[in-house]
This record gives sequence, structure tokens and C-alpha cells, in this order.
Amino acid sequence: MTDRVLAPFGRRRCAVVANEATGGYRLISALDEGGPPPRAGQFYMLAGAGWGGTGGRPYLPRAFSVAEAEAGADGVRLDFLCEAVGPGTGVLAALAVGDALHLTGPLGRPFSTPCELAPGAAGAILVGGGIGIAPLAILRRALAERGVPQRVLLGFRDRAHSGGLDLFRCSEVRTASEDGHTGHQGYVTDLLAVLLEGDDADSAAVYACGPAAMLEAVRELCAARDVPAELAMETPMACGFGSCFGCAVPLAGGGYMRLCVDGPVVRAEEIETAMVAGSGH
Amino acid sequence: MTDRVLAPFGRRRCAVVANEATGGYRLISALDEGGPPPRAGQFYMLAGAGWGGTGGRPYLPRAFSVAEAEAGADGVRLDFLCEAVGPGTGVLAALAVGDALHLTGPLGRPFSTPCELAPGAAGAILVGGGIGIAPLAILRRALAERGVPQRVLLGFRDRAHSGGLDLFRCSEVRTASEDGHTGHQGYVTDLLAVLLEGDDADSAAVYACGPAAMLEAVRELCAARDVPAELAMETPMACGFGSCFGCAVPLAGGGYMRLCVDGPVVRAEEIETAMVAGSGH
Amino acid sequence: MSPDLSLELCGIRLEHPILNGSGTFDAIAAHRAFGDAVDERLPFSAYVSKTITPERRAGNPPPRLYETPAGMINSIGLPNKGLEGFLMEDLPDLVRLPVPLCVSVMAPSRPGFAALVERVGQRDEVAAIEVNVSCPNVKSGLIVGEQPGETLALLEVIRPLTDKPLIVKLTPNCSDPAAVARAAAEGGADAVSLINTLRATGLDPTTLDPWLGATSGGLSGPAIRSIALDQVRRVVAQVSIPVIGMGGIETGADALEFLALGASAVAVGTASFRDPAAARRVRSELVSELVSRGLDRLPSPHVPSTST
Amino acid sequence: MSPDLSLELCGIRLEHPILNGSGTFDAIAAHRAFGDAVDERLPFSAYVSKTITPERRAGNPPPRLYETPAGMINSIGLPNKGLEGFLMEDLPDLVRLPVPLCVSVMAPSRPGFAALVERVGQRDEVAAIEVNVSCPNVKSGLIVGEQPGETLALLEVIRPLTDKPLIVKLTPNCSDPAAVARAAAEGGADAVSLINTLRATGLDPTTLDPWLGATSGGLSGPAIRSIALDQVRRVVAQVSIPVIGMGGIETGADALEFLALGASAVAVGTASFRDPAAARRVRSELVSELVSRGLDRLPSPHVPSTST
Ligand SMILES: Cc1cc2nc3c(=O)[nH]c(=O)nc-3n(C[C@H](O)[C@H](O)[C@H](O)COP(=O)(O)OP(=O)(O)OC[C@H]3O[C@@H](n4cnc5c(N)ncnc54)[C@H](O)[C@@H]3O)c2cc1C
Ligand SMILES: Cc1cc2nc3c(=O)[nH]c(=O)nc-3n(C[C@H](O)[C@H](O)[C@H](O)COP(=O)(O)OP(=O)(O)OC[C@H]3O[C@@H](n4cnc5c(N)ncnc54)[C@H](O)[C@@H]3O)c2cc1C
Ligand SMILES: Cc1cc2nc3c(=O)[nH]c(=O)nc-3n(C[C@H](O)[C@H](O)[C@H](O)COP(=O)(O)O)c2cc1C
Ligand SMILES: Cc1cc2nc3c(=O)[nH]c(=O)nc-3n(C[C@H](O)[C@H](O)[C@H](O)COP(=O)(O)O)c2cc1C
Ligand code: FES
Ligand code: FES
Repeated sequence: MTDRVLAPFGRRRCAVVANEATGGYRLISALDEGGPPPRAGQFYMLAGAGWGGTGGRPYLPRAFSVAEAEAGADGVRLDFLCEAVGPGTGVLAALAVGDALHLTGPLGRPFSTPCELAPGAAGAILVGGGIGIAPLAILRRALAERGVPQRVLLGFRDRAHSGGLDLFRCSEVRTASEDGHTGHQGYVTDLLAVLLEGDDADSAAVYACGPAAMLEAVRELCAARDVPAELAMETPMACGFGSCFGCAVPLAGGGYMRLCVDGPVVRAEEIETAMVAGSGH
Repeated sequence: MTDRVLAPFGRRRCAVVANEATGGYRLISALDEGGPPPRAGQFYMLAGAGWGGTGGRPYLPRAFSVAEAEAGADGVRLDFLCEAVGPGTGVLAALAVGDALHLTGPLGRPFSTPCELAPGAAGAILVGGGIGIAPLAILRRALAERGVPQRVLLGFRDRAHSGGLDLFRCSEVRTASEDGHTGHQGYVTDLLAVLLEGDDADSAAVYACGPAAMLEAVRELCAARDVPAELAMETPMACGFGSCFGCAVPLAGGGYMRLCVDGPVVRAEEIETAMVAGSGH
Repeated sequence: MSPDLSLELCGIRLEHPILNGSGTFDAIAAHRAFGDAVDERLPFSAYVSKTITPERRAGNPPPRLYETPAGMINSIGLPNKGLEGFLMEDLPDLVRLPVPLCVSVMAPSRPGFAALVERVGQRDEVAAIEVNVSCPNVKSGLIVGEQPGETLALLEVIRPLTDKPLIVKLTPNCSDPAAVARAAAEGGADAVSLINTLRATGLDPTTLDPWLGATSGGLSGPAIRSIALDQVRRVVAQVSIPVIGMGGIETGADALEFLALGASAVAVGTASFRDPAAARRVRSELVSELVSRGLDRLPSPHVPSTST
Repeated sequence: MSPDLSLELCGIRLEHPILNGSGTFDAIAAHRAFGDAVDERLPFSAYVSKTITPERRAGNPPPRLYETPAGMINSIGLPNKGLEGFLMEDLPDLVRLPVPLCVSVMAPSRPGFAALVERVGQRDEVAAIEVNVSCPNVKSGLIVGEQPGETLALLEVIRPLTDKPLIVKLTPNCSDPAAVARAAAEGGADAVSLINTLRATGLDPTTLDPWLGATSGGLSGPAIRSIALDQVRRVVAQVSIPVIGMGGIETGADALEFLALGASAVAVGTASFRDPAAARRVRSELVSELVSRGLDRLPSPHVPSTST
């Protein structure tokens, strides 16, 4: 299993260096002068300056997968793709260049390589849905740098719930959308099903991130065909470092894992279901 | 007694049209399209958009004396002089032009005319301390428009705790400062004492606003010389319209008044003391 | 079509489910500030008076207010004109309000409560009486509303004295508000209302002494909403009389949460301080919430199967 | 010169007065995330474990978290490896921490508590035991920490079983925490800690059903700080054993408020979720607060004249 990169202890203040609209999302970049480059699949806990706001929320930081990271002379430029769905993401989406972004990370367990997942797996199929495409961007690049052949399948509900495609610019991407505004009209899992019916099923590992229902569909497709899969999951998190026990995800064998330290990337067979209560939008 | 101007029921949203530094204070102007011009001595409850902020405060609105008001075609331009001493005033001081300012008002009991205070009183002595000079600016103009002769005495602790003198630009103003950076070095009440030793004591009414200790000194000076005086007082307020009973000021005869509806302008002899617990900075 | 917000509460027809919390809206003082608009556009479907006591009270020494994260502490101390003063001076003035009137009462003894309930209950202008039981019983030293037994004993004394609906206002400062609610229901209360404020204190940031003149006071506002929701949930599950829910309601969505948990009506308290007409906004937001959910009326109040 | 923050608590020398709240900092998991820095720069002067129970527990069904104005509700449900699992797997791992170790325990019965206290108390690695009494007694059905009598009866059983300091963690969900604190002191507790979380609930904004898998949970964070301060104030006035204060501490100024009211030490809980090293910031802010007041040491804990 690919080792996690450890985070510096304590949150640190970074400066926002860019915040641009991309489709219905925001691509927020910060310069991290105090932390190491993350691995694909890891996440950060993010907060604006202070806390509170209309309605007294957000109080807690919010978990964000890192979408891209680039180490430079001044530090690591971290890119986050943000969908403003509530007070926490709202505050972050509204940050201006130069504003403080407080972060803790990189946190959690990263994606494995295909051969770590299964000795025979030589290629990767990346399946992203909505804002869940974020961690697949950095994963795609990491795999490409290792020369792993890959296919990228991205699905969106509609135009308002899409964006960030630029993060994948140098790779072949197939898209699906429920409203048909781009690519196949329907679910991204339709595309996956077609792929898995072909030759790819024997030699590929699947990496998925997206809404719970999509992850569950991916899990079932892969289980039915014995394709190794890793899912990057989401659930509300208070701390992100294993201390609140709030991010419980039911394990296949009973009991719960803490998604922040045992995930957010999990093997499909580890969990009882990807439909974890509270993780939807 | 000069009648209070009634406020429209409910708070309303105004736009900030100016926010400028004046000495250590901010002069914040808003265009009020929905309310009547206030009387001198009245106040407004002010809040920014929403509530909460670092530390979860401010939650409640904050009371502000109106410093100047000018009715125009688009509405009433209201000027407030603001000293940022905590979360509530901090939010207001940071408002930008175009930002929303939520206000309820005009509220409370305004200043009386000298002859309402005492049949023999023909002139007015205005005594302001620090941020308490705010309501005296609009009072000065109101009295000037009625042709009431007046003297204006303003005191400041030091340069950082002064500002807003421009509001008094067309009148003769005598100043005092504890650090001697302007005018008499010492207290503004020193200037008042000198005036009251002269002829003015017989024919003047005193109007004062400022820190509790200053008001108490004014009260004693005037009581000793039987000079009628009105004090514009401060105390923490939650509602500003008589509903929370939080703004209690001890009455001379025992019991309490609610400063928001029975004041903020009070006759010096009505109250037991101007040193009300909780009203200092 | 606009959803129907009307309801019947203890036999009183209300146009909508939003009342004021006792002690958070003084219609007489508000009239001084806002004039007739207060009466004409009163945002409450019934008006609950500030709590009155047998004797006149000046209230606690200042300071009486302390702002906290997402809330405030008050230590007002029930200033009021006393029973006679209220009946002679305030009641005649409150009659001009276009809604039913509920008078909140509290006394340090059962005979004191009895006098209040009897005298207030005799007045035709009064539609209901709210019994504020957050006061210690001077004889037993126990805080009435913290003890089911004390609450029942009080109800047994006052229930026979009036035909008017009696609403018992519960205190949140106890381990089991539902047990107290059950006692109130058993004693013949027509409704319960909750929550009152939670005991709290704040310090002067400079001296580090308690800020409030009375040392401590009661916390209200959004900070306590999740506590209020839980107590309402528990009480609703255990009594079959109507429940009036309050505590930190700021928006129509907040109000709907209390109603969805089974409260029959709600009260807006501290939010009125931020905006005297807050309850009007809450009402129109409540309408929007219902419309957006395709509902043409309020959720029906929960009536538990195991009623007392 | 930097003020002296050190103190002695129940005979244990502490470098400074800032502990962690039980269940809000998992040193073992944090080590997975942050590596050795957690141990080397642990911001707490003593480490309090998450509460352990006699048997292994999986905890409550998700969702377990709900954010509120200025706070959060948790319904974690005490997941833990059970007494044996803790002693065998976790305790050996916790020994690497550079500070005294306090183990928090809870059981649904007195014999369960007895087993926990006895077994944990035998371990040299353990400096103190925190007795979490927010659990119902399975026999009496009463929540131990809500009842002085239950608390005293529990202490009478467990006090003889260990020489280690026993810290009783009080619940805020009762009318008189000071009475429970007195009972704890009478039963031989060496200290009390408070407050634990306040019962609260939150609704799913879409479905309006309770959001939490366990329906309700406990409120923590700045929203409850003023309630915590008041309970600490009342408890300090009534017991002569040390008081550990907590509830919504975010800054050094907050910590100083608890200390000024007479708490001997404080704990940082929910604030650690916002920043794992929050307690370090609290400590340095506390130093600045003392310096700016010209103090060279902590306020001395209040010892009331009427001690039990
Ligand atoms: C490991 C991880 C990585 C994530 N990466 C991203 C990302 O790259 N970009 C992005 O925009 N979002 C990401 N999220 C989701 C993001 O954290 C939530 O959208 C955010 O917490 C919602 O907060 P809010 O205050 O905006 O909305 P809230 O009002 O708090 O929540 C809105 C709704 O979203 C759901 N929700 C709340 N918290 C979470 C959560 N932590 N995860 C999932 N659903 C939640 C609930 O159903 C809730 O009703 C990630 C979450 C996790 C756990
Ligand atoms: C009728 C009236 C008119 C006022 N006019 C002005 C004005 O024109 N310009 C201006 O800058 N300020 C004015 N004030 C004072 C202003 O309302 C307070 O400074 C403000 O409420 C402080 O809020 P904060 O959140 O900034 O600070 P906080 O942290 O709330 O308070 C800082 C300190 O100020 C004191 N204080 C708190 N609230 C008040 C209060 N309402 N009045 C007096 N002292 C208080 C306390 O000692 C407190 O410790 C007026 C107050 C009243 C009652
Ligand atoms: C300033 C103030 C005064 C109050 N006075 C009373 C009172 O006289 N009688 C009473 O039963 N409740 C009183 N309350 C409690 C409120 O009616 C209400 O129960 C509580 O504030 C919770 O609701 P909220 O958070 O919406 O304010 C008062 C509350 C405040 C803030
Ligand atoms: C997620 C979470 C888990 C907790 N677990 C425990 C626990 O296991 N045992 C315990 O005694 N207290 C537990 N607490 C209570 C805290 O120790 C503390 O008493 C409370 O949260 C108030 O402090 P705070 O506002 O600083 O968090 C928990 C609190 C939270 C938020
Ligand atoms: S988010 Fe706190 S334990 Fe996982
Ligand atoms: S400020 Fe509320 S009564 Fe005066």
C-alpha cells in the first residue's frame, strides 16, 4: 500500500493564490509553505480565518481532497476543487487572492498503485462523479508519471454541477452527464460497465470518487467482475485526524472504520456499503 | 420636551455610502430610504449583514447615536461616528461602501431645547468626550438652526481617541486633551468649570455626552451650580426598543429606567449616578 | 395558494403558530418607539406578557446583558409592576393588541401563584395564563420547575382557580424536563412551553469578575437551539397536551424544525432584539418552507400514543 | 520572565494547566497522521484517554456529527476496545507520551465500574482515573451523574479499590451539578471535571428527521462556554477538591476565565478538532494574558471556606 505522507502537527496559515470559477465549481489554490507534497487521495481540513458567519456556522473546518499539487521554490501549490453547498464550502468559495486559508494536512490514506491492488492489474480506470473528480486529477498525473496506462471516466449531473475538467487537460477523458450537456447522456457508471465488459476487466484496477450512490454502483460492478477497486469516500468530519470518531463508515466485517485515518481511500471490499448516512448532498 | 421621532417597525437594510477614518474613529454614512430624519440625541441599532464572526460575536446589533443626518431626494443620509472597541464596532468599522448596514431607528428620547429645560436658559453649552461627541454634532446644528447661542467643549484622551471634529466645522469649538495634543491639557470638564464660573451659569443649559466618569463630573458641576443639564448616556443594549429590560440605569428615586426608551438623553437630576456598571470601555 | 398556517391552541384560534417568548417583546414600550405600527402589524399570533409577580419588582442591578458566541445572557430579574400595577396600568393598554393575550405569572410561593392565577384569570381580556415555574419555592427551597412533584403540587393548587388555559413554562435546567411536563399535564395544564434560558455566566474581560450585576443569568439565542430541539422532542414524546417550542429560533426553517418535531406552536424570543419584526420574517420564511415542500398546512402536532 | 504555569493536581506535578477533554484527542490516531511530532510536542500537560468501558463497543450508527451555531453535536457512542483491549493494545502505546496518563472509564453498573477502576488502577503507567458518570445505572435506570446519591454510592464502591487519584467527570444535564460534586467529594473523589456535553439534537434540513444516527447527542464548543463557566463557578464554591474546567475553551483568555473562577486546570476539547495543536496556542495565549496582567503565576485555585 502506498504510504501516507505525514502532516505537520497543527494547522497552518496559507495564502490563497488563486480562486477561479470552473463550471459550477471553484478552483481554489493556496501556497503551502509549511507542508510536504501530498499523495493522490489525501485530503486537507480547510477553514477560512476565524469561524462563525451568518447563522453561527461554519464552526468546524471542512475536508477537501487535494485535486493537484505542485512543489515549487516557495512551497507547495495546492489546488482544491470546491462545490459551494453550505456554509463551510460557501466561506471557502468566497475567499479572495491573498486571504488566509487555514489548513491541516495532508491527511488520510492515499490511493494505491494498480499493482499494489492486484498483482495482475497493469492499467487504471478512474471514475469520477461531480465534485468527486478532484482527487482523480492528481491521481491521473501520479499514475501517468509512473507510466500506468489509464482511462478517465467523468460524470456530471448537469452543467451547474460540473467543472474542473481542465485539471485533466493532457489526458483522454470520456464524460457522461445526466442532462446530456456533455458526452454520454446517463451515468458515468454506464461507461464503466461497458469498459468492464471488454478486455479491461482482467488487467485494470478501478479508482472512484463521487456521490455515495455512484460509489455503490461502482462497488457492485467491480465486485460482480472481481475487479479490484479503491473508492475515495466522503462523510462529515470534525477533526480529520482520528480524534473525534465522527467519520464512521461501516466495515464489511462489522464495526466501523474512521474514514479520516483508515480512509478516505478504501478498498471496495473493506466496507459494508458506500451508502453512508449523512454523506450525501 | 422635544418629541421623539418614531421609527418604522422592523429593521431595514441600508447601503453604506461612505466610511472614512477621522482621527482614531470611523465616520460611517448610510443612505436610509425608509426612515424619517432623526432628532438630535436619538440613536439607531446597527448591524452588518448576518451575524457571527471570529469568536461567534457580534450576535446582537449595537447602539449608535446619530452624529449627523441630512434628508435628500433619495432618503436620509445618516452619519455615525464609530470607535472600534470590540467585535460589534469592529464589524461596522470594516464596512465598505455598498455593503449592507441593517438598522432600526431612530430610537429613544432626543435632547430638549434650552428653554424646555429651564425657562431662563437661552444658550447651550455642549460638552463632549471622546466618541461621545457624536450626538453633539447634530445637536449643535439643530440648535444653531433655531438661533440658540452655544459653546462647544470637546475633550479627548489622546490622539488615538479623538476624531470627528470636522462634524463641528462651522462653529467655535474649544478642545481639551489629556495628553495635550490639542487645546487645553486636561479634562473637558475643566473648561466647563471655568465657563460655569462666568456669566453663563445663569442662562445656559448643558448638554453632555461622553464616558461615564465625564458625565458624572458634569452632573456634579451642574448640580452644584443649579445649571440644567441633559446627559446622553450609554449602557449595553440588546434591543433598543424597550423589550429586553437590559439597559437599566438607576433612577434618583430608586428603581431603574430603561435607557433605550426613557433615554438615552436623561435629565441630570433623574438619575442616581452616571457611573452605570458596564457602560465603560 | 398560500399554506394555511392557522391552528387552535388550547381552544384559542390562532392565525399562525408564531408567538413571542415571554419577556422578549414589550408591546407597550415598542409602541413608544414605533407607534401604532406595532399593533397594526404585530408579528405574533398571540401576545405573551413579560412575567409578572405578586409584588412590584425593580429587577437586578446592572449590567444585565452579556453577549456570548451565538447568543446572550440576561440577568434581568423580572422587573414588573406587580399584580395590581399590571392589572391597573398595563392590561388596559394591552387590550388594543389585535391578538389573544396570554399573561405570564410567577410567584415564590403557592399562595402567591394562586393569587396571580385567580386575579388574572378573572379578567376577560386574558385568553390564557403562562405559569413560569423557574422560581424557587420559598418554603421548600426547591425550584418548582426542576421537580415533577413541586410542579404537580403547584398545579393542584392553581388548576381549580381558573377555567382559562394554563400553559406551564418549563425550565431546561434539569435532568428530565419530560418528567416535569408529565407532572404538569397530570396536574391539568393545557399546554407546556419550553425552553426557558439556561443558567450561564460571563466574565468581565478586564477584571475577570463576573460581569453581570446578578453574577449569573440565562443563556438564549441560537447557541441553545439544539438543546431546545432535543427537549421539545423528549417532551412531545411524553405528553399529549400541546407543546410550544422556543429557543434560538431565527428563521422559518428553524421554526419548521420545532413544528416537525411535534410542537404545536413556536415562540420567537431573542431574535426580536436583533430585529423587532423578526417574527414577521420568520412567518414568511415558514410559508416559503412549506410551499417548497409542497405542503398546504403545518405539520400536524405529534400526539404520542402513551399519553398521560 | 515567563510566568510559571506549573501546578500540582491531585499530587501529580503538571507543567501547565491545560489537559485534553476525554474523547477529543486520540494520541494514537494522531500519531498515524502527524508522526512523532504529536508525542514530542503534545500540547497537553496530562493525557486523558477516551472513555473505555468493560466490553468492546462499536459506537453509534452514523451520522455522528452535526454542526450547530458556534458548536457541534456528537453522538459517537463511546466506541472503544473494552477494558482488556485497552490494556493490551492501547496502554502500551500511550506510554510513549511524555506526560502523565489519565484513563477515563465508564460502566453501566457498579461492578462494571469496580472492575475498570481496579484493573486500570493496578497499572503503573496510569497516573489517575477519570470516572465518567454520564451513563445510566442499568439497575436503577438513573443516570449516575445526575443524582448525588447514585454518585456517592458509586464512589463508595470504587474508592477503596485504588490509591490512584479519582477524578469524577460531572454531567451538565442536571439541576444541581454542585450537589453531585459535593457527593463525589464526600465519596473520596480527588477532583471533579466539568462540563461534559449538553443533550442536544439537530434535524436533517431536507427530511426534517433527526440527523444523528442515535437521534440525539451532546453539544460542545463555544456555544456552551457560558454554561460551563457558571457550573464551574457553582461547583468551585461548594467543594474543596480541585476542579478541572472545560467547555468551549478556544483561547488563552477563555482558559484564564475558568482559572479565574477557581478551576485548578482546564481542558481543551472541541477546539482541537479545528486545530490539532489548538491547546498549544491556548497555552501561549494564556502566558500572554498573564504577562499583560503582570502576573507571574496562575491565579490560585479558589478553596471555599465551607468545604465538605
Ligand atoms: C475526504 C473528503 C474529501 C472531500 N473533498 C471535497 C472536495 O474536494 N471538494 C468539495 O467541494 N467537497 C469535498 N468534500 C465534501 C465537503 O467537505 C463537504 O461538502 C462540506 O463539508 C460541506 O460543508 P458545508 O458547510 O458547505 O455544507 P453543510 O451544510 O455542512 O453540508 C451540506 C450537506 O452535505 C453533506 N455533508 C456535510 N458534510 C459533509 C462531508 N464532510 N462530506 C460529505 N458530505 C457532507 C450533508 O448531507 C449536508 O446536509 C470532501 C469531504 C471529505 C470527507
Ligand atoms: C445610546 C448609545 C449610543 C452610542 N453611540 C455610539 C457612537 O455614536 N459611537 C460609538 O462608537 N459607540 C457608541 N455607543 C457605544 C457602542 O454601542 C459600544 O461601543 C458597542 O456596543 C461596543 O460593542 P463591541 O462589540 O464593539 O464591544 P464589546 O466587546 O461588546 O464591548 C467593549 C466594552 O464596551 C462596553 N460596552 C459594551 N456595550 C456597550 C454599550 N452599548 N454602550 C457602552 N459601552 C458598552 C463594555 O464595557 C465592554 O466591555 C453607543 C451606545 C449607546 C447605548
Ligand atoms: C431578556 C430576556 C428576558 C426574558 N424574560 C422572561 C420572562 O419574563 N419570563 C419567561 O418565562 N421567560 C423569559 N425569557 C425567556 C424567553 O421567553 C425564552 O424562553 C428564551 O429566551 C429562549 O428563547 P430565545 O432563544 O428565542 O430567546 C426571557 C429571555 C430573555 C432573553
Ligand atoms: C466528539 C466528542 C467525544 C467525546 N467523548 C468523550 C468521552 O469519551 N468521555 C468523556 O468523558 N467526555 C467526552 N467528550 C466530552 C469532552 O471531553 C468535553 O467534556 C466536552 O466536549 C466539552 O468541552 P469542549 O466544548 O471543549 O469540547 C467528548 C466530546 C466530543 C466533542
Ligand atoms: S473526522 Fe474525526 S475521527 Fe475522523
Ligand atoms: S435595550 Fe432592550 S430594553 Fe433597552
